[in-house]
Amino acid sequence: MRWGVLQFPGSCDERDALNACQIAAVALATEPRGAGGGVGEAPSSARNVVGDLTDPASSPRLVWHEETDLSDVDGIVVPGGFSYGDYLRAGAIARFSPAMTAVAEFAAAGGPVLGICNGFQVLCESGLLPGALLTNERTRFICRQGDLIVGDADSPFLSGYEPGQRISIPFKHQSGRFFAPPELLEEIESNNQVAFRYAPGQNPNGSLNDIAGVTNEAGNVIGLMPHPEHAVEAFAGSTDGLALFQGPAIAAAGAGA
Amino acid sequence: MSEPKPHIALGLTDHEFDLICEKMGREPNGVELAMFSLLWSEHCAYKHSRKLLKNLPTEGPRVVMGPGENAGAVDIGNGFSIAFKVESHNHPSAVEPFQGAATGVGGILRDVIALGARPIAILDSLRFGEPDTERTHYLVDGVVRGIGHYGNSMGIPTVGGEIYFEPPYEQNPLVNAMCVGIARTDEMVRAAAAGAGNKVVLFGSLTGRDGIGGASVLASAELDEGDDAKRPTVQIGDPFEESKLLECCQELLAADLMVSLQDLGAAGLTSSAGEMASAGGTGIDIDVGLVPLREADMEPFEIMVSESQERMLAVVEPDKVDEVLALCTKWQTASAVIGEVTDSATFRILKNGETVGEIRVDDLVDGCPLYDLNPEEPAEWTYPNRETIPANASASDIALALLASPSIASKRWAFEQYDSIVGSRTAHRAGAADAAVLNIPESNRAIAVAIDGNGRRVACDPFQGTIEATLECAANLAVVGAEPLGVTNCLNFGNPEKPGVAWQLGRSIDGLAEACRALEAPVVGGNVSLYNETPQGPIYPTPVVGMVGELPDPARVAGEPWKEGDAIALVGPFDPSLAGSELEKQRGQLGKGLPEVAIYPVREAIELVREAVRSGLIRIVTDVSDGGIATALAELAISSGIGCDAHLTAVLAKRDCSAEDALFGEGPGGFILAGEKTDLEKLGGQGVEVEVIGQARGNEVIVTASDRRVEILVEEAEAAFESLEDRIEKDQAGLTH
Amino acid sequence: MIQARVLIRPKEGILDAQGKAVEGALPALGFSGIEHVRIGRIVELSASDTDQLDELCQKLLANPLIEDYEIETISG
Amino acid sequence: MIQARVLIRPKEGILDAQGKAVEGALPALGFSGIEHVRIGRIVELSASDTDQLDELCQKLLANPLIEDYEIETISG
Ligand SMILES: Nc1ncnc2c1ncn2[C@@H]1O[C@H](COP(=O)(O)OP(=O)(O)O)[C@@H](O)[C@H]1O
Ligand SMILES: [Mg+2]
Repeated sequence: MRWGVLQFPGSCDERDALNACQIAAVALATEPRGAGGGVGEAPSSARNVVGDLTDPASSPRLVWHEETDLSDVDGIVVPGGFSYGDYLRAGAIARFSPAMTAVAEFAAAGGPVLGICNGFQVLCESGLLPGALLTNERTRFICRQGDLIVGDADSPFLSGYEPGQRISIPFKHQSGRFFAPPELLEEIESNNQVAFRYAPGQNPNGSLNDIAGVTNEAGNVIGLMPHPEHAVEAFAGSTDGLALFQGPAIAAAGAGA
Repeated sequence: MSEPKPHIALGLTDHEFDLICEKMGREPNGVELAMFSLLWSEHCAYKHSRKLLKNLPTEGPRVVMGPGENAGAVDIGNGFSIAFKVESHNHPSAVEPFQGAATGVGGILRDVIALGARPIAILDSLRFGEPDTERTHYLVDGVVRGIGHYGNSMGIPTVGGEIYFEPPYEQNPLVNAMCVGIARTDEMVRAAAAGAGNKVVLFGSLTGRDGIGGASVLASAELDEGDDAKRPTVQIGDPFEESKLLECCQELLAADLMVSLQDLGAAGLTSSAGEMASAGGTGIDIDVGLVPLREADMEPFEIMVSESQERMLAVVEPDKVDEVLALCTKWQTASAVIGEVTDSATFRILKNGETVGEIRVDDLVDGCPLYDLNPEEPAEWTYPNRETIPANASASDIALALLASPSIASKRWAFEQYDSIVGSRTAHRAGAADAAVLNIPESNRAIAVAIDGNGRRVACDPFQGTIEATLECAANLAVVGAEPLGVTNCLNFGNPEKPGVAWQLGRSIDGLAEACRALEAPVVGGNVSLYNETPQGPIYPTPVVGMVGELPDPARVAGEPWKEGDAIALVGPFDPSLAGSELEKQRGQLGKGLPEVAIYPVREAIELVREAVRSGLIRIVTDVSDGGIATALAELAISSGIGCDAHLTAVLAKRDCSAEDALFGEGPGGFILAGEKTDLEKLGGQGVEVEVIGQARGNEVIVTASDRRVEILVEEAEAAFESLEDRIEKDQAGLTH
Repeated sequence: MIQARVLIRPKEGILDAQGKAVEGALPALGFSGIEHVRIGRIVELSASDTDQLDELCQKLLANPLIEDYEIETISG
Repeated sequence: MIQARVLIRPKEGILDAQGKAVEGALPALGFSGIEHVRIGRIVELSASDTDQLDELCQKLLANPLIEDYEIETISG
């Protein structure tokens, strides 16, 4: 499957995300197990889903914020960074971009969409995910390696993980405090839309219920504040983020089998 | 009644003014005078330091660009180079710490971007007063947030740095930022303008009245007193604009659309256009009427000297101009053709076609007289002393006090406010002491970067102290297995017109030159910041040394915690002394002089450690620096949660030093290594001292030196080491952004 | 053209981290008797009509899940 | 207790990075005719007296070098 990674003015983790998509795909194509923290056998047919990575037509590509034709990609990453400088409110401006209108249609049609950090904020602002992200309780930017517990949301993105699995993923943000009004929070919890929680005692920002990431009701749209794209290469200290990028391919292969 | 002399108000001496008149054959008009006053300032002309800087070694086989360009660059193979430079933003940060630090980062990024490089890392070197005043708390909070704000928003990781707290920086903090970038060697752009008839394109932020400051004495009567507020001296950083500027520059470069590129820093258009013309041996015409403005009613001199941030200047062939402007539009950044390269050798300022100023490029850029200093060594220690540790404190109490000392204590609270991983290159985030490692898959290797300086020790002895800072930087690289490729530096000193400061500056540069020669590490760039003085006196002389090194394998760097039972060794010709040490400071006993450094034996130890790390034999290393051996051991114990039992008897015997020297003494050339005893012993017999001094074990840090013994719980040590955050945070509201 | 001022505040009941930080800093700086600090944003602008302004607030300037807004028109 | 409201804005002539970015983005978002966007902060608080408010603004809430502030007291 081919990923498109959105690029807004002010995005800054978009190349990292592109890199992660590529590494995850290569790992899936060459290793039988979901690499790094992934559990269970990746169905061998996942190799076909990944496609030929030497072919530019199947390697991940950047999607400029003014683009509206997403027909050549099978999944979207809305990356981290500071789109439009995070001025006004993180993610508030980027969500109006033409590309985001196309992403909304893509998501409505069931396409897999992953929002990381600023991308999570954009997806919340645009209503594709429930909730909002507020300034960290301590008002400071914080960058630190931490542990997440995988939730029991039913999402293709989580098919490389086990519910309850503990994974090491760095986080870095200034506005990552997940918030939803009580009824909405209740709904998110009872629909099993929590994708990740901060491990006990590690909530860095005051997020309600330690929520680090959520999915939409259908499960095809997911967003999280921590940065799985920075946990895909051994030299960086963890490869636990790989499985997230492999999830949709694993799920598609499983469904097709 | 005395006539107001504008040139005096602008910082030019009568002699300099006369020289200008002589060169021009007439008196300069207001626009010209404003331009001269800036380019003939210390900041741009280096009039008190340039002669001294000539002593620095600047050549080496890996040097691609040396001093004179926007940043230096070294070759890292496979067609790629690493560009880097350190720069100060001290005075702006003293006035407005958040914006001062933020624009300091923005400025040094642009110097690296101007080479056609993509910045891949930032380091910061900060100095404040003791952290027990409201002012210091305010400065620390604002500066750390400001650096984080700019780097984080730009998506450039801040991977390392250092923070020291010493009384002489109370009113005059130091904010030095270093940027490291990567470029394809054959695509790097120089700043020299070339080709008469080529167009000059200004792009990025709109030009406003930022930073006009002193030049406002030239304002015509149209703006009276009350309008002073319209000339903000504080520059505001806009990292969002710079992020667009960076991507735009990278695309312009990839499409090969520029002849040359230059950032706008201090002295704005005047310096960037003037220096472009000077470097290219050309003339240049700039029409201020074509400059996109933030405020409509700006006067020509204001436009020429404005220091509005986030702007770049490019020279472009006429048939490529449309493509350049289109790319700027794509990146939502303002752009305009504002002039032309000429073959006239003059810098002509026009306003809507009419000449409003005309200066020969050489007179403006190279005409400033260079001064000789009048150095004189002060007879005594000229800085204040204060006692914070009682003379009779036990060794354990001293160890805890040193760990809690603001300059030694953990700076995690600061570095965690920096995005250290964006860019997916960071293999090793710098902790307090050693180097950061960045993966460079482009050339199939990694680089290590470090920044070091210890003003207190340089104050004790500018020559030895600067050698030590340079060696420490190299030692930090060795700890991650890296070999120095090039050096950058920022010389932060007081008023060079004072003999004592002049002496410090000269001796310090001599020390830098000597150490760099010995390490075969050329100086490829740097910055000088003088006049760091307040009525309370000058700062400590503070040369800050930045180094870039290379290593073969980013996965093979030391920095692991030790395990129960690991043997511990002291390696190197370390000869500890309390002179200039943290303990002497805390006892209020600082004075002149440091022991002489034997550079070559230190270099051998550095090489031994580097090879041991590279070969994979040793994975636990740190260099001995502030606070001496006891502090280094305690820090290793804290990071692993396991204590140690070490005996410094051999150190005492061989080096003829006191028990306190052995425990807490400082100096270059010492490393603590840990691992299998047999592995450590393999390092012996190569001409470098290797002594096993103890073992990692238990929950206590025990270090014995004859009758003095440090005996503290690891958790006590940790509490002391982590205590700075609480001391510094309490009155900060963080409303800066 | 109308000149408007939009005040955007964190919704009641939501922890206002910045407001809390300011409150926390007050004693150390010697201020007493100051309470209930809430920090929001003020956006001043000129718009062609009020309908447009309302839409702008709802869609862009404020996030209704976490913020309330109030429009004050200064001149018409 | 007095209810006060402090409006803090970037000084005239000082770059308002936020306002500029929002204004610049509006046309592409489908909003036209919106101009002169300036973005600042609003701080609302209760104080036991008004005497210390000015000092509070200078020292903590605003940076007088780059921001102007305006104190409005709502009730006494
Ligand atoms: N201490 C120093 N050591 C070596 N080179 C220096 C030093 N100070 C300044 N330089 C060099 O002098 C040139 C001018 O410096 P500077 O005015 O800071 O440049 P810019 O205007 O591009 O920021 C640069 O090439 C810089 O590297
Ligand atoms: Mg420059």
